[in-house]
Amino acid sequence: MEKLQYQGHLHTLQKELMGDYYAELTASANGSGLPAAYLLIGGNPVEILRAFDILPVFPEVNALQLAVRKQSLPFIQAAEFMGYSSDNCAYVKADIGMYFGGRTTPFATIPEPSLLLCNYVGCNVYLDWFEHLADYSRRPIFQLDIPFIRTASGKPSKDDIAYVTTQLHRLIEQCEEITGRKLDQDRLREAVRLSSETGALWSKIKHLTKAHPAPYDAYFDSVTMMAPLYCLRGTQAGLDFFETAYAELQEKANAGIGALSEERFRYVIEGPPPWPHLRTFRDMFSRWSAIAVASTYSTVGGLWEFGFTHDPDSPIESIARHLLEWNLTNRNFLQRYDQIGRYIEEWDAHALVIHSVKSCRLFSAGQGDMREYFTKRGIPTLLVESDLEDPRYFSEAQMRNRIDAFFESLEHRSTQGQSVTV
Amino acid sequence: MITTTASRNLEEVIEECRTIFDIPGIEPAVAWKHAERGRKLIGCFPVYTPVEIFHAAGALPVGLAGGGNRLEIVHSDSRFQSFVCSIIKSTLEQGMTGMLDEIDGMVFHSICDSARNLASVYTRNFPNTPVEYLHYPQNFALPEAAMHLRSEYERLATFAASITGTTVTPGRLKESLSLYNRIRRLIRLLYGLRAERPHAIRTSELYSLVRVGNLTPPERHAEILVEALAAIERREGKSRDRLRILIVGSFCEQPPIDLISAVEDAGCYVVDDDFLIGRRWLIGDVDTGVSDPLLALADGYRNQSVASPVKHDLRVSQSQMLIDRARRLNADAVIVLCAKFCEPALFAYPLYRRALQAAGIPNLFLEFEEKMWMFDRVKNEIETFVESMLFA
Amino acid sequence: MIIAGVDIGSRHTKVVLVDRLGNILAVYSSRTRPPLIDLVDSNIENALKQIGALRTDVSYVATTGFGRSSYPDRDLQLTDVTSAAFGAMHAFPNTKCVIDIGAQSSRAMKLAPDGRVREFKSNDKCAAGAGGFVERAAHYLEVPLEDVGRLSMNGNTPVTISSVCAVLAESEIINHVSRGETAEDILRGVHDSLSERATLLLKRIGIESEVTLVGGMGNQEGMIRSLSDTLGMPMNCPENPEMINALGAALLGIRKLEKSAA
Amino acid sequence: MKYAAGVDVGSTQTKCVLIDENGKIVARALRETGANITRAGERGFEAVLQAGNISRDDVLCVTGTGYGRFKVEFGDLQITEITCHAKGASVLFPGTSTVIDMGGQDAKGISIANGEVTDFVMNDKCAAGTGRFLSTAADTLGLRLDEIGALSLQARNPVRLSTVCTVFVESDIMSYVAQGKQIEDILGGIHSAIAARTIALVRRVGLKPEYTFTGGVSLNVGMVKMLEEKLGAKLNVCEDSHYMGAIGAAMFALEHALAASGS
Ligand SMILES: Nc1ncnc2c1ncn2[C@@H]1O[C@H](COP(=O)(O)OP(=O)(O)O)[C@@H](O)[C@H]1O
Ligand SMILES: Nc1ncnc2c1ncn2[C@@H]1O[C@H](COP(=O)(O)OP(=O)(O)O)[C@@H](O)[C@H]1O
Ligand code: SF4
Ligand code: SF4
Ligand code: SF4
Repeated sequence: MEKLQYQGHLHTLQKELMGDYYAELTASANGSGLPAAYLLIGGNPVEILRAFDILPVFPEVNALQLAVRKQSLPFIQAAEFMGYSSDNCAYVKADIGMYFGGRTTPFATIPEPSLLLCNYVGCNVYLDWFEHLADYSRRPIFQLDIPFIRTASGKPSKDDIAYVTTQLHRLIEQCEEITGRKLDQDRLREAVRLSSETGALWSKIKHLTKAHPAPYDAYFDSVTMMAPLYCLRGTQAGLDFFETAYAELQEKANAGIGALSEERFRYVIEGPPPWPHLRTFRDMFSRWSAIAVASTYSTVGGLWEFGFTHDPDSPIESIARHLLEWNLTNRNFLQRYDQIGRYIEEWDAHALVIHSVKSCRLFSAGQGDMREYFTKRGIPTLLVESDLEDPRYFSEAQMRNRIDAFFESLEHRSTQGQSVTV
Repeated sequence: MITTTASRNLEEVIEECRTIFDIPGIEPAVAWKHAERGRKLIGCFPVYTPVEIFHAAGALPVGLAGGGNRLEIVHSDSRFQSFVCSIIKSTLEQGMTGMLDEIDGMVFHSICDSARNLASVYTRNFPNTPVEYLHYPQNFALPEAAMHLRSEYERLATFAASITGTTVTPGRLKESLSLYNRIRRLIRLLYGLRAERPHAIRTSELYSLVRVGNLTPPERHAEILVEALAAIERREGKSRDRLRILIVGSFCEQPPIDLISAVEDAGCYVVDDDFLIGRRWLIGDVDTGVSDPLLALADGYRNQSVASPVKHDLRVSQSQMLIDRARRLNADAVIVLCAKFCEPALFAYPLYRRALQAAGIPNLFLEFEEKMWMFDRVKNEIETFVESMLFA
Repeated sequence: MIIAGVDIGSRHTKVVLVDRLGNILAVYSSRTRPPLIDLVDSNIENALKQIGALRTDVSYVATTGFGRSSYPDRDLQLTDVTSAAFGAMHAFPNTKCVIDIGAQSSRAMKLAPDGRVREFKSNDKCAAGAGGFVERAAHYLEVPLEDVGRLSMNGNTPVTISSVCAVLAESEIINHVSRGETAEDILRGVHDSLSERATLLLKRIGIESEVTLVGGMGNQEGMIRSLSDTLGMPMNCPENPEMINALGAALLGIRKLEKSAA
Repeated sequence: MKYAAGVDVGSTQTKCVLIDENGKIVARALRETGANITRAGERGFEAVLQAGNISRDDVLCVTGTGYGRFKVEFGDLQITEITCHAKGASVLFPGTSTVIDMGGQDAKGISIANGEVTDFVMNDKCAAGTGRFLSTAADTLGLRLDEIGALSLQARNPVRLSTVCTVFVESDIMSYVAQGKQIEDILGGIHSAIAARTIALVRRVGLKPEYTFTGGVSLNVGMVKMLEEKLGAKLNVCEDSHYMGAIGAAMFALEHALAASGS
């Protein structure tokens, strides 16, 4: 049994960087910093904002920070008093509760938005969320309409790309209006270049967990790297972080050091983590010496490991492709099955764990079918339910029971000679 | 099917409608298909589908509306979790129990995350049924949005043609547009009539007249509507002093018809609603005098469609539209009747509520499920609400 | 002339007899059991017996509660929200908000000055916020229901119960017991959690002082304490709080009688 | 003679079983779990020792299972009840492919092959549609738990329930009572609703005969009948079905003890 969790230099560095980022938010809130734009993680054209020196604010990141610190509930309830349902996405409720609570959090004061950039990539809740924020804040909103991947090829159509590119140009016009400055093409190219290098490193990091043992947990440790990936993408600081992270993790991989002292089970995990109970949840796996070698959640902002890079030579079009094609949220459910299938095969995993969250129907609705699909293909699959933001939907005893039973059955199968463990 | 339209009274017309749609499956549409060789059915998931395109390709667009409260969910709740609305599960259940076997193509749209994932799950579970997924624009300010939707519609036309073998020519499409324009006009007339003289037609009756269009050819639907209008004119009844209620929120999954009746039985007149809003989605006629009817249809979506929680047109405020509607209809109160777990509807409510409170319009929030069977709790709420406005 | 208010609740069926001026003449309550018609008849009889009156002396019957429409001899039927509001207003004329916690459901309402309900909200999701939950907690802790209120008053370090579902909340209670928490602290925790839920309901419609608690849970002093703590304001609670709905029904009955006489 | 024990501390009841070296069941004991889980396991274990008239020292190994397995501090192993039910079922009914377990707070479907769990499902977080539901229903109607099953078999026009939520079923039941429905018909409806829900759940692991029904609800004849009707197949049930988790746990204890002494 093991309760250890890997705490490398990158974890400390991440805390520092995010601290700086939040200080920037507070400065902006106090009127002494950059103007802020709210935008969403899925896909996202943060590079354009960076080119204008507009500070990106991710309400999703704020909401999850509140949850990790176990401070989401009062905000969720505040939103429920306003009429939000207990069945609505709790990220939205926590954020709106926080918005009306003066935008103060233990980590930062969140600035009022100069622009609400609703990058609609698949999640319909995004639309409601930003529409509501626009209604409450009376700030300008830009609806970036990204057609969903709906063709068998999994590729956007020519019309889609043209449509999104047109909109990105309109977005640029709006940013020009807000900042009173023309777009500096070089700055945009530079931001896109930084993003492309960051993405390349992130992709390499993701491939490191193919090693036996895996040098880090592709779920619980990945989330550490995801915040800088969104909040700092397109900046030098962001790129530096990923250089450090890659060096550190690669060294571990080369030295054959695993994230756990023993690695008995390798699994792929689907679905966002239960932020309010992250530690408890992690321990439920570590005590079985089980490690996540890949996770779909870490691809909500972009799917770099399968070959995407931003292109500094055609910045707008590559941003459009990122939004349309190369992030998990704008892809259909069956593409996700393929993605998981690849992880299981190429990352050499034994099992699939689906963490189904009530808040997020984008992720969850239909995961029973996913379970069915993988079980039929002989992949042991476990489906557990809780929530990503609302602490009230986590039942520790039930969760532990299921996870224990699952690994017990994997263990038995392995002793039966059906090679399951490493 | 009865076609003697001489002078049936409204009850008889409604009776015919109810025998057509008040079933867990889609048999009447299947009967239409089998009446002639080569006929095809295209299933349309709510909320809105440009059915004209399918009609122009010679298919019968079948309006899916869930399984009602007699379909038992046995298979599909293994695919969709407990926190997903009922119509998702009942549609899949219909498929898994063979009720949709005669459907030759299915169309889903970008109304919500659950419906979007259903499109994928449906595709996987029924590999022999072609499935299309339609992206509706969300950036209405952008003129290009209509063009993009046009390209979506074109894809749909190709899809329809691949099923029926009949190409959607501009000529054929214009004919279909005229027919559906006419149906929408008739429905608007009925709605207007009810708002003016709610004692002349019960909401459950009006609902039946619209709902029957889900499973009947539009030509026949138009006849039924015409007949109903005439029958209502002949109907006697006197107006009572009752609360005038506007019901919103049930635009996709449909409440059981007995629940709709329960609202009126509690002592109200319903003067407007959102039920089956897709059949009234376009609020004006689509222009058939243009050279590009597909674009005209797409323009209709962009510039002449109802406000709805599954459409995010930032040019207008949804809550303001609601207040305007309530005022225009002289409604005493608004009931927000949402399908359980329907995220778009549930998200609309807080904004509605704020606006209604500011406007001093009493409102009641209720949830339902299509599979609901007992209404005691809901009735209790409605009765209390009515009592709260009547007892002074 | 006697007016009867009958509250056919999910757990108990209560009868209040009043005279034309609204003075309470008799009250009677018994566990709700089928068949309901016989039950209501016999409860009315039992109440009448206390004052030596006959069924024929009863000139008006107003019913409320979930079974309000199953008694055919009623003259008036009301939902329990309306009757609770009138009853509460009668007991405390400055009432602005009412919390009604019954065995299975709880409600919050905001009143207009004339006793009309302006807004109300029921616990639609879960029954963990109602009296039945307390009963089961008492059962687990092996303490009699009558003692719950007193014991909870002695709880100094209340446990937290956060589950949204009554069933899961019960497992939490079990967890607390096995951790060695005392019955006092657990019961206080239960009351706190009920109060919190009631407060959530109230907050949805907007809290205004004075607040009156009605329904059987008002018999538990710990409940009243918890509620005023969570609300941050004192609470009214009438004597025989479980009878308020029946009383409210009877009072509305009088009003109807007067209107039809006029 | 040496022995092994299984202690199944369930959410509602604690079941204990002693088996001898040959795997033969020699004693059983059942106690309400109550509030003190640690004590429940101890009490159950003492009771089963007493029932078999066996000394603690003759018990080689004890496995704790059930929700309270972590509280079986005197035990040597802790195994989830899913694994244990599967084990017990495949020992008592070797042809078992599917186990349907209905306990106090959850219902489970377990698919097994060669005595090992290949897949399992449990009802989602909510305790709707389990033994608790039946207890609540019995309580609401003022009946004893052991009478409702037989009564439900007398239903002629079973009602339809609108919910299998344990919490709200009370109001459904009371509404039917208010409508003057027969108790038998209400009970028939309740059993039918739970059976349907359970089968829908078990379907997820595949409905493969033979079925073995375990857990406390297997004592309810109405539920056995209703499940069989809806499945169109017989269920394996015996007096020990309620003890199945404890039996499986004891089997694991025995295997463990034998392996330890063998090495
Ligand atoms: N004398 C009492 N002491 C303690 N608790 C009581 C007492 N009377 C009632 N209760 C509590 O109040 C609840 C019943 O309230 P009541 O208003 O009678 O419910 P209903 O109207 O739904 O039948 C019970 O669940 C019980 O917990
Ligand atoms: N004699 C009986 N007749 C019918 N049902 C019973 C009987 N005894 C127990 N039960 C049912 O069994 C359930 C307890 O089952 P059990 O498997 O012991 O659950 P757990 O392991 O969660 O405690 C009770 O909730 C009850 O519904
Ligand atoms: S529904 Fe999911 S993707 Fe959408 S905002 Fe909520 S958590 Fe994010
Ligand atoms: S009822 Fe609501 S949640 Fe369900 S499919 Fe329709 S729009 Fe989506
Ligand atoms: S979680 Fe609890 S309250 Fe909700 S449906 Fe399930 S049993 Fe009922």
